[in-house]
Amino acid sequence: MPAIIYILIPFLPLAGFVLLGLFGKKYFKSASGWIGTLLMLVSFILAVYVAYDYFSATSIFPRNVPVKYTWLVFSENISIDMGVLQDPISMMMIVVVTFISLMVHIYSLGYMKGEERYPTYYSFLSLFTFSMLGLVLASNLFQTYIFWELVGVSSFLLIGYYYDKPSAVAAAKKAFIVTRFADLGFLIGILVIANTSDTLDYNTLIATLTSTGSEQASSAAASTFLGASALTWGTALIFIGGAGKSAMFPLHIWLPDAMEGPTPVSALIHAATMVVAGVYLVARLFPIFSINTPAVLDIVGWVGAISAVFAAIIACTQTDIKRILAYSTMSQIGYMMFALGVAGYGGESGLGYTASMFHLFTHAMFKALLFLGAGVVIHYVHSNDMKDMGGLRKKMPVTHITFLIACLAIAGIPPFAGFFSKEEILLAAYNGNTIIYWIALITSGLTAFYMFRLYFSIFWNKPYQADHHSGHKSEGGWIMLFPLLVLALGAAGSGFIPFGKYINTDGIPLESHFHLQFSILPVALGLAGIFMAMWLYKKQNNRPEKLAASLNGFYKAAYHKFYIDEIYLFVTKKIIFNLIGRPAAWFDKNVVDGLVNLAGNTTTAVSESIKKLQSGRIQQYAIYFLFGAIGLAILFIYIWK
Amino acid sequence: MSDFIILMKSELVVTTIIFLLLFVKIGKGMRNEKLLPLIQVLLLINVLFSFVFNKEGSLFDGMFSTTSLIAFQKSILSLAVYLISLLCSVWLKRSEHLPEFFMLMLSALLGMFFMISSGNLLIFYLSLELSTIPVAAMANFDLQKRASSEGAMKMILSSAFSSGILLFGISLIYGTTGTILFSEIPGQLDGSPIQILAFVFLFTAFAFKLSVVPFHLWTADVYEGAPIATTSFLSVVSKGAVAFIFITALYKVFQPLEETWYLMLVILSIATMVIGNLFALRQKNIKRFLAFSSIAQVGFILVGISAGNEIGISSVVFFILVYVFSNLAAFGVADVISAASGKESIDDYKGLYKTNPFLSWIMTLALFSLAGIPPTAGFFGKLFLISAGAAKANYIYIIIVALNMIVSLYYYLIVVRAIFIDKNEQPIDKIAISKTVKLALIICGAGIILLGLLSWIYEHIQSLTV
Amino acid sequence: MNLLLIILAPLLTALAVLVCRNKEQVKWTALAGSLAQLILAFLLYFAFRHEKESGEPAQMLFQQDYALFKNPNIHFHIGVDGISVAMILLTAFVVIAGVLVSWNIEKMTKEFYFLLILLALGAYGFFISLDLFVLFFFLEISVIPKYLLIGVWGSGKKEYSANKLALMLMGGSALILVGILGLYFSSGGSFNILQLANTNIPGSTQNYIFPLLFAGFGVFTALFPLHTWVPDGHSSAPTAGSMFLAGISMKLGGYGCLRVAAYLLPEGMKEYANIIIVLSAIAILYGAFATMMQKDLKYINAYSSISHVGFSILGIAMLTQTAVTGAVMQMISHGLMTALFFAVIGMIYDRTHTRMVAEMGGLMRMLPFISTVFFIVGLCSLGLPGLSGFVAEMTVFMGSWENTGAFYKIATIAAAMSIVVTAVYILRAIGQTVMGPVKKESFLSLPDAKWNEKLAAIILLAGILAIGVAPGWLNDLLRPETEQFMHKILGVK
Amino acid sequence: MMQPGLYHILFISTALFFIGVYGFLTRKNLVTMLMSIELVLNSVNLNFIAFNKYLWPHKMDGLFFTLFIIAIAAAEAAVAIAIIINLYRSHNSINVENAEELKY
Repeated sequence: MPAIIYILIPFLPLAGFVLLGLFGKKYFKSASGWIGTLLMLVSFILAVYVAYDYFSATSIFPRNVPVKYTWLVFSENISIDMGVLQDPISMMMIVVVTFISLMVHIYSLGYMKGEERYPTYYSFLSLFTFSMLGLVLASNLFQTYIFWELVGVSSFLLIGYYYDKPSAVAAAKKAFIVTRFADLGFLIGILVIANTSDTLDYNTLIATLTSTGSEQASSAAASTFLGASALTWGTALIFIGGAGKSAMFPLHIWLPDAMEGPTPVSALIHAATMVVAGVYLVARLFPIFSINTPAVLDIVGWVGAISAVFAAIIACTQTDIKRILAYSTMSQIGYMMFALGVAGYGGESGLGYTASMFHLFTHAMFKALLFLGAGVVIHYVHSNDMKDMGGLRKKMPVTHITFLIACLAIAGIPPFAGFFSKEEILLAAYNGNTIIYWIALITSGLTAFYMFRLYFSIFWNKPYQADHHSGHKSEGGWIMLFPLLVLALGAAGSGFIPFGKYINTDGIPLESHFHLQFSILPVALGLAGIFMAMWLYKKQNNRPEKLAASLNGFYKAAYHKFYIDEIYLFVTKKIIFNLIGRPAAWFDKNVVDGLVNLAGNTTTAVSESIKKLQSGRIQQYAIYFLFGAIGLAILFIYIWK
Repeated sequence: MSDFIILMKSELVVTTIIFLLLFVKIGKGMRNEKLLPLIQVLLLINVLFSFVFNKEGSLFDGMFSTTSLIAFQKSILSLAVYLISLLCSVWLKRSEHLPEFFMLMLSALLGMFFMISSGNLLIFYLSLELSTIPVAAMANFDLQKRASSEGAMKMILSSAFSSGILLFGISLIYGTTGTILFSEIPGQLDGSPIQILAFVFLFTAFAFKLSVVPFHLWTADVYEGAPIATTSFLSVVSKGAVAFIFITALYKVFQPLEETWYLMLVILSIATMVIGNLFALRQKNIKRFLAFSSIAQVGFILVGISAGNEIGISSVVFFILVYVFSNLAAFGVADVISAASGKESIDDYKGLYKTNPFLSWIMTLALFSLAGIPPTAGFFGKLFLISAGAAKANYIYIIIVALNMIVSLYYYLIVVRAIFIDKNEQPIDKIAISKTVKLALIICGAGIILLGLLSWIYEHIQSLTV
Repeated sequence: MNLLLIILAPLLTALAVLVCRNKEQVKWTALAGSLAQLILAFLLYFAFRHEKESGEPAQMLFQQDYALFKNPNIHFHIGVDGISVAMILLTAFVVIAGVLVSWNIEKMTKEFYFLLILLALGAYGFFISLDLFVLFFFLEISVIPKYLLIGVWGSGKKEYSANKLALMLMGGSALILVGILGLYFSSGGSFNILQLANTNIPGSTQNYIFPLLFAGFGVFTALFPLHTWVPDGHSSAPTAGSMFLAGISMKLGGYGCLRVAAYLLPEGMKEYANIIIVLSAIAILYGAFATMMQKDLKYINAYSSISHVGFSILGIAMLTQTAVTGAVMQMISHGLMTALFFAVIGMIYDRTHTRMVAEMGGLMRMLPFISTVFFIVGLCSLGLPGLSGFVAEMTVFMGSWENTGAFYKIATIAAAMSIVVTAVYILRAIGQTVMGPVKKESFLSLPDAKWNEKLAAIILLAGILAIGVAPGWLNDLLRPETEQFMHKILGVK
Repeated sequence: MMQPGLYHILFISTALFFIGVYGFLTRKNLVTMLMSIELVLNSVNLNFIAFNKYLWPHKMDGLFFTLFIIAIAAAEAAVAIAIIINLYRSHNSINVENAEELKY
């Protein structure tokens, strides 16, 4: 296949960014949406074509690098080659990214219509898509980092799209800075890896490190720091980067705030694609994680599991629908993470890996659908708050149905997509780590509960009261509903894809098992959650308040997101600003500057104090003269003889 | 006889001019407007003449000697006098006793010529007096001003005091060596205490004329009191001449005491720079300011002298050449302003650039040259001095010297700041500058820029010192 | 190619500016002159590459040597290697941008441009000279322009800042002077860099001279704790002045640290490397934290410059080829970036008449072009890939990490931590100025950038992108030189 | 009777020198100060003559030096007196303490 096709996939969106960014405002203000969408469509078609070509060619899927360009040479060993890496997960990802992006592009044609900065919006979307595609196609750890950062900044731009809203600006900043903090870990991890393995190229990296005999592998294991091998540190630090991007506990605080961005953006970036980059990164380096540093993989598992349950609990108490979805995203990514964490390398033990990628795929579908559906609702009621909603099922039937499908999918009710991927994850956890399995099980019940809490609150509960200031009353036209329908199709049906055949740890196809007896428990828990939600929220009543009151302390803590934000605020404002920043500035103003000024002032003061020397009296001058002469004479006759 | 005429031609020319002026004075006299151009032409001839018919040799049993280096030094001094006559023409024209002023100045110049040519302590002493006493009279030339007479009084009394000490030193040298010939003294020096004492006394006379701390105290008062023409003569010509003979005295006559005078120079140069800088910092009067700045400059000259070799000589000669242009430019501007507006305070210079850009640029160039900032010649001059001094690898000394450059930059910047930056409600009015003054200022400005960049000038000086 | 052209172009421009009659003439002459410099710089780059590709083995190309003085042995000796070529390119970019953004200077236009171009002349001369004395001459030549530019056309406490800057730089020069003289005498009388590089100076002597030279150049490049002229100087200077100061002048110091101190005194460099690493790591973090507390845009950029320049010092002191390459890249990158930063700040200030972050807000609405540029340059500052800062910083990190030993790793990590702090202060600045609600009614009618400002910004952005997107050319230019450096410093042949 | 030797004369001349210096430093009248300088010069003259006579009887440099010193001293005094007279015109005093305006 000609290289240009691979290149075109990310570069078409880039072209869209440049074109719309530079000229959009002046020349095609209203057409910019269509231009962006069209470019995206071509990119999507190419991506599907490439992926199809790859998966259909053979039954064993090699790692190819069809495109390569030496970007920067650091030293003899380490050079940064920009390239395209072709392997099952990257092929799967480009389809997901281009597909969701295309859906969001189409959806935004309706949703963002009439916005003042419409071309800018599309150019940012294109920039994001470009960066995300670059990230997934990266053939080099450093290239991943480059696009990792670009994804971060696109996310910043899109969260801060409503730049005159202080809350949006704050959220954008928070998202960027928190992920940046995590990226510091990623960066140092790269340095460690580069130094120990002499390469950053994924192919060679994995090959040299995982082959037990290689010089690099043994040296990496040998050099230790604080009791852990260099490679352990490297992968752990890289995981910090991944955890930041994927909003894992405790680096998750930016994700709920990121919902300040336009809803389609949340669907694309903060649900389906960017936030799973951390999972993708771990999956990308999975052989190293699992063969060389299993300890780090354990950490990955635990962080994922904790995040999953932690977010689920918070999600049960929130009232902003986008925030609920954000916490649910965090929880679901936790699933993907711990699925990787409990997986092993090769054969059946690699089920977690397959499951994780599978869940990533299905999650992209139903979570994007949820967000877009929520977007329609918000568009309709002009509010994010659950309390302003209710009884909308009659007003917006299409949204209602698609939203329901998505909720069923995420709750893991068969035969929707989420059921299959979640079953695999649970199975992998059951085989790998029992405690994580139980956590996952509880979380799955909670998931069903809070999703249906959301569903019932929006579409049932109290009857909808149209308030005066909401203008047009429609679901937003087919341009917005079309993506919902397509995605609903995906959410309903994508579970039947035989993922294990394509994506596995060691290239040997995994058969998907279906154990009926194993599925009973999770599905039952899911149904229980749904009924619980129904009981509490289907009709307006005071049961939720009672329940909240009975859980008093815990409810309050969960409602305040367990005060994590406050802790961060305390650390940054009180500790970093007051104890480091302010003293540094003070030190500079007073000590460093002061020393220079002191030197100046001393000179002036001395100059002032010795002015009496020049008294104007000639006889005194003569005395100095005489003493000078005699002094010199004494000095040289007696002392320096 | 012909030897006598050729070897002493500079002295003879100056003497001739003095006599010419005397005749003018005795005769019915001329108006200043006519006389001044005539004098300027004569001085120009003197400058031009000093470059030709140079021959090396000595007269009167080595009492008087001249070399091409000495001839060059005399050219520098003549040039400086010529420039002074141009720069101060406004003030000079107004002077009641123009011929006398020039007679005195030229007598002093004559004294300096003899001084740098002298090969004998007697001639040295005589010429030193000849170059000092008329200057004291010149200092008093603003007859009506209290400050002028006070300055002149301080100058004559302290120089008399200094020559008393000098003579006492000479008498001891004579007593211990039995000779006053420069060529014979070195062989008789044995470094006994009495000789060291004599040397120190002799040294103080040079130090006094050069205004080395602590023998400098008269300088500022005299500079401030005297008319600017005198001040610039004192600061440039007289200092230059003494520096030249100082080098001869140290390098040739007191060569056996090199260790002593090297240390002495190190100590005194540091003291001079520091004290000069510290005092210059807080001056308000431009003349007084330049006085202290020139004291600090002397500190640098001493650094060059401390080298004790040909490089030291050439760097000092070159620096003095540069110094002539820089200092005269500064004094010239000060004189133009003082003559036109009577203002001599640095505060009055505020906002000068708005009204007098030409004067401002010349002043700035001069000050930066004094501070040793490129592309001015002062940069090269100072650098050569310092690198000459550094040859003895006394780095602590060189660091102290270099640090002093910072302080000196600070106070030069005070003036620059007043000129360019500070605001002033009533700046000095636009001053009409006469053509001669402008010419002189342009010569100075060109000299400041070109002397360093045209490397053959320094090369030439070096070829003279070998 | 005749290297004299590189200094003749600015010299002639400066003289031409002096004879101009009115402001328009002055401006266009200056622009034409700086354009000529830019073209010459490009010509030099291509000529250099051509020579190198045709296998020219000499370390310095296009050499010319005129004897100036015999004793001291001073030659007007010029020549370039890849590093100098890169620096000259940087200078040309900053100069033309500086000329463009000063288009509206009303006060003493002629003098302003004259001094500006004189400053550029100093930088060009500095980068091409191979004789320490000539190098020092060109380094010092900029003292007058710097002082006057800040003093006359500056703002705020300009007298104080101008004084402090001039005196501190003079202090630096004094140390450099002593160092150069030390080199001269301990090498038996040579100022020639190429000769000195081949002279064996005893290690103990090197240990005396090195700190003098490094600290001296360190003042110029704002090495902690000698940086205190930077915040005041930059903030008081007029826009083009700040651009030149931070974009070019600070690079003179870095270049000097590398070319003179480290290259000629390898033993000294190795002796003091650890101290310098500690100082620069402090500078990076301390500068970043101090920036966080600033409220004035110019102070923000000034302190961030201290932090960023720390990377180039760190790179030099790390003594690996990659790190040194990164150090030079950082100089170039920071030069372009900070010049653009100051240019944009100037544009904003011209319109809003305030530089206080808290008083602005929502500028994106009225000034989309300026705000976008501000945003991009902010991103460059915080090291976003695709822009020059990232490439340079990463190269430094990569190179630093090559050293074995916990000390180096910790220093690198400390330096790397600044990328987070940088993000914090840059985003704070952007968030409060470009974004957020509009705070003043009067701001709503502000006009966006004019052609000259746009052109200036685009020129500098082009440089930033050229390095950020395709750093290969710069890397290829620098690596052979740094390799040679490392051979010399580490003594491997 | 004892012949006065070199040291006797040197003692006198040194004493004279310091008396002159002391006078210069302490007298307030400018003319008196000038006279004190004359004392210093005379002490030098004594030195020269003595050295010439006792140590270097064949070299007449000392003697000539003395003659010149006397002449120069006269010239110096003439100029100094002129300046002092001028000072008196403007200050109406020849007290040194009244001429201390130029300072610091």
